[in-house]
Amino acid sequence: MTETVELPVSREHGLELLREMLRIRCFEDRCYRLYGETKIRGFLHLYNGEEAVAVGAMRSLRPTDAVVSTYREHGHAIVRGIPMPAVMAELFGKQTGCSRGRGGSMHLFDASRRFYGGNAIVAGGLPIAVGLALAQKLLRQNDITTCFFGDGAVAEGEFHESLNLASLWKLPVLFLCENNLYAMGTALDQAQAETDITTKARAYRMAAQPVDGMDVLAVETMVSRAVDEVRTGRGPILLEMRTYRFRAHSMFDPQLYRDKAEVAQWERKGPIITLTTRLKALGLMSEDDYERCEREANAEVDAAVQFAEASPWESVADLERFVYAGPVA
Amino acid sequence: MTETVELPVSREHGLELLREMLRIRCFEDRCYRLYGETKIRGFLHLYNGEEAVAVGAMRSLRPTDAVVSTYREHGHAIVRGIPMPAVMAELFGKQTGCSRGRGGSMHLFDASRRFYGGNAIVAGGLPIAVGLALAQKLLRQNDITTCFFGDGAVAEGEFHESLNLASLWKLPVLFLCENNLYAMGTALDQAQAETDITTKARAYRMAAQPVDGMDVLAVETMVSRAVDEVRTGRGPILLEMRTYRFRAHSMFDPQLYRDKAEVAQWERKGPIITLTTRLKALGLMSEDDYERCEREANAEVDAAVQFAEASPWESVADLERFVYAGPVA
Amino acid sequence: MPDPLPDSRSAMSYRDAVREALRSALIADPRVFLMGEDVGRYGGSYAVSKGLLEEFGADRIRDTPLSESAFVGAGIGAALGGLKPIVEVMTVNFSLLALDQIMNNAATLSHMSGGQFNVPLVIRLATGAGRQLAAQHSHSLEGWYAHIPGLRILTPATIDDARFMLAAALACPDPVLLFEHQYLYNMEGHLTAGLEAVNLHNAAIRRAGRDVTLIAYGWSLHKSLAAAEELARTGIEAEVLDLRTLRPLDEQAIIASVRRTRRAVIVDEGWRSGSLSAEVTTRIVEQAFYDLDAPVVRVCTAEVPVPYAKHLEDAALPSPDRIVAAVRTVLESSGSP
Amino acid sequence: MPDPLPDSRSAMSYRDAVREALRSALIADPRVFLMGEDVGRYGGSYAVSKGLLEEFGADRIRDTPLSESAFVGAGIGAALGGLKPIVEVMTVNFSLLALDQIMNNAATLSHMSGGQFNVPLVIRLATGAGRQLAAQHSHSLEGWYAHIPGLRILTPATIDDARFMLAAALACPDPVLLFEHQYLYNMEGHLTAGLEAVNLHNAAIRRAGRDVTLIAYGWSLHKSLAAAEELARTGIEAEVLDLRTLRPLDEQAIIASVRRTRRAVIVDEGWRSGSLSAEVTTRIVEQAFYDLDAPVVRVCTAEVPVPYAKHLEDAALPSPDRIVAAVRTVLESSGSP
Ligand SMILES: Cc1ncc(C[n+]2csc(CCOP(=O)(O)OP(=O)(O)O)c2C)c(N)n1
Ligand SMILES: Cc1ncc(C[n+]2csc(CCOP(=O)(O)OP(=O)(O)O)c2C)c(N)n1
Ligand SMILES: [Mg+2]
Ligand SMILES: [Mg+2]
Repeated sequence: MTETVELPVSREHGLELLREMLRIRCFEDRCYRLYGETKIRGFLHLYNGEEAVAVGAMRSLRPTDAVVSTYREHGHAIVRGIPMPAVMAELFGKQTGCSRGRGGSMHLFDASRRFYGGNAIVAGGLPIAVGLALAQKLLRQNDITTCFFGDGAVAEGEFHESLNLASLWKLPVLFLCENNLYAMGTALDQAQAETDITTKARAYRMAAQPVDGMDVLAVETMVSRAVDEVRTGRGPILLEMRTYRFRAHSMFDPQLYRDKAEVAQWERKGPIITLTTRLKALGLMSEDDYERCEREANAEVDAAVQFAEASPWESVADLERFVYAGPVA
Repeated sequence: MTETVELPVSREHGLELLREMLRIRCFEDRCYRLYGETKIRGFLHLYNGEEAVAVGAMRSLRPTDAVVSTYREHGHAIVRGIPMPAVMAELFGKQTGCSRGRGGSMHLFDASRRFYGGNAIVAGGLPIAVGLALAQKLLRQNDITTCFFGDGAVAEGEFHESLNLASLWKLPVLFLCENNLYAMGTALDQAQAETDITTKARAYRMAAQPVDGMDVLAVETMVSRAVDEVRTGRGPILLEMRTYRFRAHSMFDPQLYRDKAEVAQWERKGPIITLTTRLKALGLMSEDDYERCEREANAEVDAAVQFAEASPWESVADLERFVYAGPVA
Repeated sequence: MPDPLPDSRSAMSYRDAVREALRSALIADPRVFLMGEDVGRYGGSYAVSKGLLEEFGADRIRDTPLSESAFVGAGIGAALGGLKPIVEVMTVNFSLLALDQIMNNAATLSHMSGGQFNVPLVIRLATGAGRQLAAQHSHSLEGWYAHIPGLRILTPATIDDARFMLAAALACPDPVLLFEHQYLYNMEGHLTAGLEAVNLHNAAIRRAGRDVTLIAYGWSLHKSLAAAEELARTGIEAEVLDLRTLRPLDEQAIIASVRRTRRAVIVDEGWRSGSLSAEVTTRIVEQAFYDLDAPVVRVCTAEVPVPYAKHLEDAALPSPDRIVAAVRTVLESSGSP
Repeated sequence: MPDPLPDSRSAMSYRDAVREALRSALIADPRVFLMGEDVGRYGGSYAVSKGLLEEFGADRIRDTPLSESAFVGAGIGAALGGLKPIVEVMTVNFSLLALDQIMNNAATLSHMSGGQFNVPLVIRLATGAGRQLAAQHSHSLEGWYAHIPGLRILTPATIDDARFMLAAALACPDPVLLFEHQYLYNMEGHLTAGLEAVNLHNAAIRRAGRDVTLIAYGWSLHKSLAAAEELARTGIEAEVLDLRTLRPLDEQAIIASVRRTRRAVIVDEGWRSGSLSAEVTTRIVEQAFYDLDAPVVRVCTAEVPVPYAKHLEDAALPSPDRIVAAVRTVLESSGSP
């Protein structure tokens, strides 16, 4: 089971975590609407409900650490520091997008922030994370690589191969499994003979722990410890973040596979509610604080949308640009 | 650790096991020579040292059970009952070979004996075994599928995916890992962060046990129990057969990666010596018995070679035959 | 009580045609089953298999974990074991993870075993670009798969083929890959009256014409038909040939049409270099070189990972406009008809 | 003390040339490392990397478990992270297990990230048939890989290219697949005096001739040269063009040669349908249709999983005899030169 200690928190710290989570939440809610308005197209996978994971996890990383993510990565990208306008512009397919409009929602990149995507092939990022960590180790950089992936990825052969490699070579990788209990419509117990993902790490002699992914303070504490440990060079660690996705898998999902009641139950345990309740109980924040944070977040989203709207399209003449970095004689 | 109980054995039974192991040993030794004479070509992977696994394992299977193997499968094929002449003819590339000369050493097949190859892609047979077992289950056949693979295969993603599927769906598969400590020149501890292969099964909620693969009686007992258990339909089992390959990986291997002394030490624990020593100590056989068994085995190999030599080549006109089973309009 | 099969003569979508094909197959033969990611509870990622779990149960509408290599390989094993598996690989993009099983096992087992085994496996895959899904979700690899001996590659492009190719594929003793272009699922149409089955061998002339042959398959067929409409307005009569089966190719139909029209444009959503269009061009050169009035012209996807932004994606893909322009090039280089 | 690099002007085998290329690269740049199955203790499955573990240590000559997808993907990650990985996939046959990483990541990352990233990764793969290794170990997929935008595909066929292509590949910021035909490793030859580097852009005329162009690469180059010898004895002068780089193709060199000889035979160890030979044929048709005196002819591998038995395997593969016969066909169909 996940730990349930009450972690100490200050007003300043608490509000900062809240603000970050609200930035994601407001961004995602806006994306949902923008999809309806056909400003955003393609596949769109929203992060509502899972904000505590990105927010709690990213804080312990250094700017030189590497981050590898999935197609459900808006939250990771934003908290990692990719400017929201560049992310929104990418979803609009604009030239000012963080992938120059070529990537879209599933392929956000930022070299300067060592944000290596944005991978739409489930588990496809894990081997890349292993390689980034190998480079960090061989170049003696004292950096680490954090790799996000879903519970669905655990069934892929690449999960197995990557965990073994990372452990065998004692590479500085922090594997962060976002277990939201479903891979599209497939519940974890329909996909895994053993549903406790931490037990799998033992097959690779890797330390692993479950974390309450709805509690941003728990995530922060556990990740911070794990990051320190991984940075010592003694090998990788896996944390299983137990969380839940509030919205549909993507914009095409009628959610036949789960009850509204189940969703509602999880919503009551949502990371934003959980934190707000705690801060209020401790007398560290008021409803006003909440509204201010939300207003600020929405203002940031507004600005991002305006930027995206106003941005130019990449020229069609540049379609083939960047296919090769070297000369094509 | 593996069990070390002394198993009861009769003269008749003991000699039968010995005969079967010698059939393989003599066959393999002859193949080695025939390769030198360029009668056999391509890749040739010999089974010397591992005979106890094939012989001990195959006895508990019914004719209707399915067997999936690797490229080191001469022993499995012969003990499964593919006539030695058909196997030898295949190695000669003749039309009378068990794959009509198209498969060679790595691709022995026999539909009538449910011997599904002979797979030269490491771990490539595991998903096929899962599928055969799925068919057995859905068709309510009360048959099981036995799948042989090496320690090297454990690192492949397909191992992970296949074990999970088999366990999740409670399929009648017996996974038999022939752990001979090396994958070509890569020692197990260079390939696996966790070298105890049975611990991996737990990640899939699968029962697993190590077996002394040098003791044919132990193999027989353990496999027989496992086969009965798998046949009940409660799910797959993995047995890790701890064994050793006496010869080079293939005919191209200079064996730079291991000491002669290590090989010699294992040879002293070889399955044929182990069984003979025990039978002699129990007064159940004499040196004469041994020589007779060996003579018989060699005579069978002689006949197989003669058959192969005398057999015709497939017509070149039939090159494209069998690419499709259906009409190519 | 299962629903009766809907009246197949009414208008239906391509999606419904595929679903009906699946239902018919499942009803007709108890050995048939469907397996893949989210085919059951989710209802299929393109809603193709919606309702089938309820009708046929979890043994026959089998949700799989994300384990493409293992469940495709399990399909091969199940076929060897006497079942008739239909494996759905959600999209061709994920099939790369199963390529070893497809090329090294499914495609080889019959030949490599000297004809002892065969693999009556059907793999269904959604394919194609055009929905702003970006580089990793927009592959058109059906022509690429057609390189592999031992496989049969089908590209149903019409309601008839969506409805009947599956049965023909299941009747075939060989491994069949059935590519359904994602853009087609919403296409509506009528089944041809009286049609009960289709064959897997013949290309089909979808529009007759005398001036040029447009050779296409899948979603490109419809782009070609639109181009042919457009051309007809200026008096150019294009014949439109739907390849239907990319392997084996119906070379005779290709050559016969090109001999008549003496000009060919090939429309292929694959990346230009090494796409099926090259093989078709080459067959024409090998068989009908002296009948050609002009070099063959290709309309393919640009040689880029397909980008997300709509205007870039549109620029990368074949379009009716580009096809019309290609036809005009061919006609000009040979003197107009 | 490491050995000095052997005198590169003495006779050496292709294997030694590749090993020397590896050594030079490892010496020249500390970011370079080699990783793959059995590259270290075993000495490389074709003995190419023998001795390198002792010279450079286990960090830089890195044995991997049998995890093709993960270690190829790790190569991509290491390249992104600032290293210069040379990943050895023991043979192309096993690369199918890593195809997702190659196509969906290595080939796309530069474009998909809007040029922020590039993947300076070199993947070495042994390729080809002819050693009776049967259906799963005899693939020739280099032409098939050449379909993928974002990759560069090299096929060193000479001692010079074996020695110098690797350095050029490492200097290139893009992912490069370097295919070494298994039959070439034992080939002996001399390095060209004074040669220090090769480029990755140009095809090379390996024998000049005026009557027909033989277009080949890899081991087929040598079959073509043998055929050209044979043809020369009957007064037919074949030009032999070594493609060297299959992607991007040196279209100019192909067209220039064919314009001169007006006839082309393409020799390709890939299965005929959809092989690179089709793309080359098509480029010729697109660019030099009116210069051709006869249809292009292809000599390819038969459309079968390559069988074990020698006589069957020989019958399946291109051979000098089949090339000679193809040339005669071309000459006959165009009137002899
Ligand atoms: C290899 C692969 N197979 C299938 C898919 C289609 N697909 C996209 S997301 C998804 C579910 C993944 O679930 P999980 O890993 O739990 O992540 P989540 O969406 O829950 O965040 C599937 C099946 C894919 N993108 N890649
Ligand atoms: C996927 C794949 N990768 C690499 C190889 C090359 N190879 C052939 S056998 C072998 C070692 C396999 O070792 P193990 O599974 O332990 O079986 P053993 O040979 O010891 O019986 C390797 C690397 C292969 N055949 N398939
Ligand atoms: Mg999930
Ligand atoms: Mg082994």
